[in-house]
Amino acid sequence: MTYTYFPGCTLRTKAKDLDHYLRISAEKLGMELIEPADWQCCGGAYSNAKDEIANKLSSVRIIMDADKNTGKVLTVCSACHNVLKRVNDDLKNDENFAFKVNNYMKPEVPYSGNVEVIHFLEALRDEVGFDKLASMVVKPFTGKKIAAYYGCLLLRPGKVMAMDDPENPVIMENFIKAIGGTPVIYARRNECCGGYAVMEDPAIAAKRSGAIIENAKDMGADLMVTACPLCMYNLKKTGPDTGIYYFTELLAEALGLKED
Amino acid sequence: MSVNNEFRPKIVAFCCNWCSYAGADLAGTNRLQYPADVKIIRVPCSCRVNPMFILRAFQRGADGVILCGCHPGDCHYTSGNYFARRRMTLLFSMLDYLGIEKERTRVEWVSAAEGAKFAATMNDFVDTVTKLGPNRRLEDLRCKN
Amino acid sequence: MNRIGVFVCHCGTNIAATVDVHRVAETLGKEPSVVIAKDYQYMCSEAGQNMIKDAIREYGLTGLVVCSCSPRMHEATFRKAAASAGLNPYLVEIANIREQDSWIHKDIEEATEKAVILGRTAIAKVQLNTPLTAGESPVTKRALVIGGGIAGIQTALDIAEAGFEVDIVEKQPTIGGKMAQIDKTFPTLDCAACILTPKMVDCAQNDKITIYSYSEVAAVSGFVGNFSVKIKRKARFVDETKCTGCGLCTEKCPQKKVPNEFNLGLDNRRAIYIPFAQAVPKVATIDPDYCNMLKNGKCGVCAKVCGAQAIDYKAQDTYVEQQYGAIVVATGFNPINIDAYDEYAYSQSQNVVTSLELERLMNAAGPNGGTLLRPSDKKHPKTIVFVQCVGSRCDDSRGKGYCSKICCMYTAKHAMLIREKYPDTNVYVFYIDVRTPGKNFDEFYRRAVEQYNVHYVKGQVGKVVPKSDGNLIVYGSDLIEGKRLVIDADMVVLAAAIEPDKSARSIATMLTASMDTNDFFTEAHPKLRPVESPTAGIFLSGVCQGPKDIPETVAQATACAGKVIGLLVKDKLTCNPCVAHSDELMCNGCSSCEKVCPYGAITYEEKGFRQPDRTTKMRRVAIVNEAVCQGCGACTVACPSGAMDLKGFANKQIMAEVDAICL
Amino acid sequence: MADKEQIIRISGVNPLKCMKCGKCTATCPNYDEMEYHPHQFVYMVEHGEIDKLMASESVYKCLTCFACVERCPRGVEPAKLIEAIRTEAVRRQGCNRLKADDIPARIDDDMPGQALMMATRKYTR
Repeated sequence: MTYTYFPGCTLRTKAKDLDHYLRISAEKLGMELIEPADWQCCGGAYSNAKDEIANKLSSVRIIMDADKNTGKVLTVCSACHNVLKRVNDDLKNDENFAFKVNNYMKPEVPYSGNVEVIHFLEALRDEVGFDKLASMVVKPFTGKKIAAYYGCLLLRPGKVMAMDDPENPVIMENFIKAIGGTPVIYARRNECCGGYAVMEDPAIAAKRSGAIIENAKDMGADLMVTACPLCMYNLKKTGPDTGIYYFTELLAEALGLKED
Repeated sequence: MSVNNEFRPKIVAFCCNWCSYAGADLAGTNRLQYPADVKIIRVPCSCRVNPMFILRAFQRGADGVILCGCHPGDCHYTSGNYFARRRMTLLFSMLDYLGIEKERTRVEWVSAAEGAKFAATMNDFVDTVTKLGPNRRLEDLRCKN
Repeated sequence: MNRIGVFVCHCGTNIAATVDVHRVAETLGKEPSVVIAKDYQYMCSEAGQNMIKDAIREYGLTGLVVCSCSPRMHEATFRKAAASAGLNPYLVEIANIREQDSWIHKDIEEATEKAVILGRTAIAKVQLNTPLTAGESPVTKRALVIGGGIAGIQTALDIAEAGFEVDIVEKQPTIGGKMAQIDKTFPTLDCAACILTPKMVDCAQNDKITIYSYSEVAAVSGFVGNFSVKIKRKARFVDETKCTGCGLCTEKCPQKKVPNEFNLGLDNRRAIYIPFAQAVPKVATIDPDYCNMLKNGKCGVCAKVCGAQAIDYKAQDTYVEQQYGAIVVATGFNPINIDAYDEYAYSQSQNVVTSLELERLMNAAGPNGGTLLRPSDKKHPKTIVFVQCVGSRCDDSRGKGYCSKICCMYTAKHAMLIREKYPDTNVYVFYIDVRTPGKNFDEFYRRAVEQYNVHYVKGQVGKVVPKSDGNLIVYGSDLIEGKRLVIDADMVVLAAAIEPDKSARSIATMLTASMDTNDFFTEAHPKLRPVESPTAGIFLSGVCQGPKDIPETVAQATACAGKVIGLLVKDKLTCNPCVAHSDELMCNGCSSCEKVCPYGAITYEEKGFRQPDRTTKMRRVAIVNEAVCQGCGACTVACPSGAMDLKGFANKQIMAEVDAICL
Repeated sequence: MADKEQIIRISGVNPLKCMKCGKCTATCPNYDEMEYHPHQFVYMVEHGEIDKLMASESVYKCLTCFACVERCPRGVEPAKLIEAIRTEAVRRQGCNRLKADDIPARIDDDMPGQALMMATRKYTR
């Protein structure tokens, strides 16, 4: 299992934990991560406007680079994953976009359309397998009620992201089961935390995140896990003592890799 | 005949009576347009279409031939469309060998309820054949009095 | 020498608006062998037909071409007209210049040119037509009804009433279908069981009707008038002839944790069970997935308590073969699986239920004995939100593109019944449109609003958030007020779309009956032949053809029975004369044709042929059984010697059509 | 004058597909912050009232969380329409919603760079 690992900018700065615990867990699980030497930002947000080509080019570059080696881009940040997966989908299915991009980038070999953008959770599910993961757990979260927070970027648009059922996802819940915890199902797990609107008005993020935390706690959650640095920021800012972790941190802890 | 030199292809469409011909009728009932270049020959089943008919069409100057039948598993005669599919696979590979572009022949499954699909298929096929230009490879002038 | 008559129909303006019909008639009139060419406003009218008949007599026509609508519409009409004027009906060809010309083109020049070519093609073909005579085949005077819901029951009763034998095949242990699960019916609010169960009993008692319950159709062969059907009778492990339906076994069975499908899993039944009190046949069935005796040989309680000694743990599936003249499809519907619509939290909360589940919750024979209690904590709900169109009218991969038709009315019924019984309950109905066409339907809906004060809100619910106390926060648009409502509800009821039963697809394949993209059976004509499949001898009853409510279903079921009776009263059916025929002089007996024939219509015979030297040589040649051949033409292409040909669609005829098109 | 066709073209959304059920608005997490709600965006674009929408604060309140896109029974995709209007507004006004000078006041030590990056994409040229 070899992947081109794309950590993304935030994982180098504010979300070092998300990255660090992923790397040590991946090694333990037998996943080989190749980090391209000179990767650039994915672009941050996918532009929905059909006439926006330029700001998708950095993602195109990452995908085309992966095309030359492993053919599999591994991501973990929800935002990077969303952008890369959707740009990859455009390259495969939007003829007009692909044509313009090829014209501009002039790659030596045209994009094969074979690159897969894979989220670390998907790799855990499909390549490692939750059963195998469970068998490797040394410090299970037995008795812990853990609420998975998906947010919006991982699941939507469902047809493109295709990670799981966008309204009734199970991938994080199955991950929680694999590390010995008890998943808590709550309705707002796939609602937005407020996202980038925190720059527009912090009150928006506080309200959105507050409703999510309240819902998770009401349904009995002890802990919450997320895959997204921005969700983490908004949730933590709103409910500092909620117990919110990156899922990779719990993974590393369950595997006995977390230094105390 | 119109005098402009824009190429309009001659397309022969064989349609089975139960599904595709009814689908074509439905396209009509719903007023879904497709080019007048398509002329339909009604046959009881797609398996009635002898590869000879298709060769004859090309010999006579057709630019494209399409065969439409019921969806696999839905044939009115249980298995006719499977025979048709197998026969056409052989014929088309032979035509390909002879240098007749693969795009000039096609097999499509269109049910009686798929008027929209019928029209879309015909539009696409005519478009494809028009782009290829006239077919002269098999045309036999002796056939033309 | 051919003498062809050409008649071009205007079809009012349907054809004439886009096709220059005079020019078509004039041009085709100049074709060699055409002796008369005319156009007329409505060829199918009596005057139009008379024009054809007169021409046949006057000009001694040898062939007739009508340029008009699709042959699927009026070929029979013109053939009949020709026959009445003394011309063999199979010397008539139709050029389809309406559905396949005037209706799909706008340019008059192009459409006219195409009409001429289509006319020419028909002329080319008709010159090679030969007079054909249709044979006859006998009719088995027995009908099969697939599905024992209200549609199947009504059709069977009506056919039996006319004196014909009818068999009902029902895959469940009892007949009754969805109607048996419903509490009250709209718009009269009479009890569903009270009007359905007498009909179920009538079926059981009618000596013309045989019920094969817990059975499935396994294979179908043959054709109209002569179907042969294999019915699989699933092992019930209870001898139907011995079981008295006392129900003792169903009380003593120790396996109590089996989800009760009749109550949609809202409560449990035993491993041996009778679905409901009025089941027909009222006999027990053992569920092999749960029975300990069948699974590991450890139990046997039911056999011990059965006074009638009806239990047979060693029972096997059995098969029955039966002949039928007609087959009725009445396979019905199911609500769709709404797991994909989890923004409504159906999978997250027991208090979010489907409308069919609500029927059971409100039914006196249901899990709560008719008291409406919410499933999570058995409390009386005080606020109930109904959500319409869950999966109906959806242009996405989750739902169905069509309107399920019955939801508006049953939701009004539910809302009304709840307000009637529990006046302290707040009831909201979120609707996109309220659709109530039907006798006394809109009046019924207005009563729900005006008399029962049900809150109808124009808008849709977007999200349901369950709370730990079992309550539900419902977010819904109120488009009239222009705001969003946030309702703290005790229960949410989802009007799930309905879809054809899953078994319908395989049944359609067995019957070679066509279906639409939603798996509803296609009717022979959407307006004029609504209860027949395009496949002769197959008839449609109930929701298998499209969503409908009970009164419509019963009306269609009876109409369907009428069509079946019309077929069964005939002693002989006219066969399709367009069948295969082998030229024995060219046939070399290679068996290629026999191998592709789906009907086994081809046999071989050793036949003597006179040789030039006046000796007789014996040779094996193919013989087509014309009563069995359905005229698909598979054999004609398989034949390497060109001996096999199809009457009415002969090689030469089709070649002539190809030539005419490519000219 | 804002052009309806332009909005339809860059969003790829066909407002005529809307059957006016209001589900987008019902499911919008940021309903309370908006003057015009998702279904109104669709309806007003259909009727060419683009200028009103462009001038409204609502275009900056949409979280682009795609709840409305995912749940719309007719596949209308209101969020794409809103983004097209916002993009057009930002492009036209020649001004950025998010001014460089304002940024320092809005960020703190914990805020991930991603927030700034996304906001820049959504709010500026």
